[in-house]
Amino acid sequence: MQHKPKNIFIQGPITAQKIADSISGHSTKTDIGAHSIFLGQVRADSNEQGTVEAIEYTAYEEMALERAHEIREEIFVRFELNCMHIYHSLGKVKAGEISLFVFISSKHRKAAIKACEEVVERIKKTLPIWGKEIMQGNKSTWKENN
Amino acid sequence: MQHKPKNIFIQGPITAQKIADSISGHSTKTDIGAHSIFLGQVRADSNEQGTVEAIEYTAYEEMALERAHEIREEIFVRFELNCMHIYHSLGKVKAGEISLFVFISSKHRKAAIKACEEVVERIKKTLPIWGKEIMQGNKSTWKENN
Amino acid sequence: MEQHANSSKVKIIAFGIAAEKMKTNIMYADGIHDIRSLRSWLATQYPALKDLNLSIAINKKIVQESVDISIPENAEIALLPPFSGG
Amino acid sequence: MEQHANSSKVKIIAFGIAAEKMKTNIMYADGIHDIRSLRSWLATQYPALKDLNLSIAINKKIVQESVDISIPENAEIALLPPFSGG
Repeated sequence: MQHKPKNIFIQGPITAQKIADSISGHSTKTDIGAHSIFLGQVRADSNEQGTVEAIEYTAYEEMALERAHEIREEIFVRFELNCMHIYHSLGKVKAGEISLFVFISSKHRKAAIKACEEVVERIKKTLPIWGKEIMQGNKSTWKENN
Repeated sequence: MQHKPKNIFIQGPITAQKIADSISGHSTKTDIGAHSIFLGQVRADSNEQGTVEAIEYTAYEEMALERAHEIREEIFVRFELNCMHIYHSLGKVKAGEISLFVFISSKHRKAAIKACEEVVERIKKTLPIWGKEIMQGNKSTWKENN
Repeated sequence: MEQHANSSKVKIIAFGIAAEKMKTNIMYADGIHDIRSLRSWLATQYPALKDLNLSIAINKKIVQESVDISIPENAEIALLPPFSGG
Repeated sequence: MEQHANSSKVKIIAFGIAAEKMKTNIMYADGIHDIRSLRSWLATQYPALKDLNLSIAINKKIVQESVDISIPENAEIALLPPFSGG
């Protein structure tokens, strides 16, 4: 059966409240023993163009959702997990704000931690998302993951 | 210089609000690019005594704080980190509630993720903290980490 | 047959720095029936792309360029600069 | 000298299942001057501890029991069952 991929995109920054709500939402799942969370925060890096004030994210949304769905399936096969949530910002996210939120829950810590690490790597390397770093005075550079 | 170890203990469960506040508190640190968070949640495990309703935590507090301080120093030497926060509950934490919160921030994801994994392992293996699983009808068993 | 292959119509969408350099993010093209003809069409129409390290997705799947695969009619071709999500 | 060593006074604190079995979490003892004498005192006074896998900390440092180290006067000795924090 083909599942409709879950949406992962959020317009603008991911708030601490959103993260708190996600955590609270798991308190009824009493077979979970470990949550591993990764948050990507926009850095005020400096380069020859100036200092980054924000990153403007765009994505090939349909492909990113399909790919995120594949990552989900691959990771659920490899690790014993209870749940996995992925959220990524679109549009403008200012320095100090959060643009990526990965939330993995498992009975045991090792599965949660390893799966989270793996999911973050795959998101960075395989999701068609682009960040344009916006500097003062309308200057910009295109970010590249390594 | 001998630093006074930071307190890590919180009476009762660690709330989602506390976690959200810790995250928000880092938005002014714009050299951070990655947060890795680990949360330990009390599981409603079942054994011959019944189903776990809560864990009651006790600790050899002075030693735990000294040891947590040593872990901090060791990890800061090994990884390039911006900050590290460790919180552990004392007293009763119900199934579904959170008893451990490790929060590591770095410029780059790999340092944050690896350091968080290592800190969680060391907390579990070397902090003198004990959890007594409380079942229905006042039954209890002593938990052991593996 | 030759005629038919050459008139194959595809949709090309571009992202990130590719869209910026092309000054558009969507276009339609005829006569593109495989990766080789796509690359040569892009080189002619959009010389500004030449220094970019672009991956290509056909109908949302990234293609390995070592094999020259054919592009089906009405395909959605995406030009993908290096990813930088997260 | 022997007299002095034997009268060495130490504080012993116990945690978790050790405290539960001893029905106390703090006690004072004389004549404990090394790990061997501590173990033998515990075995006599608290036979209920015998099946427990206890580590021992002296002044908040866990000691390796393969070497029989001496225990300073007024030391704080802690009886530590396997940890289960987190």
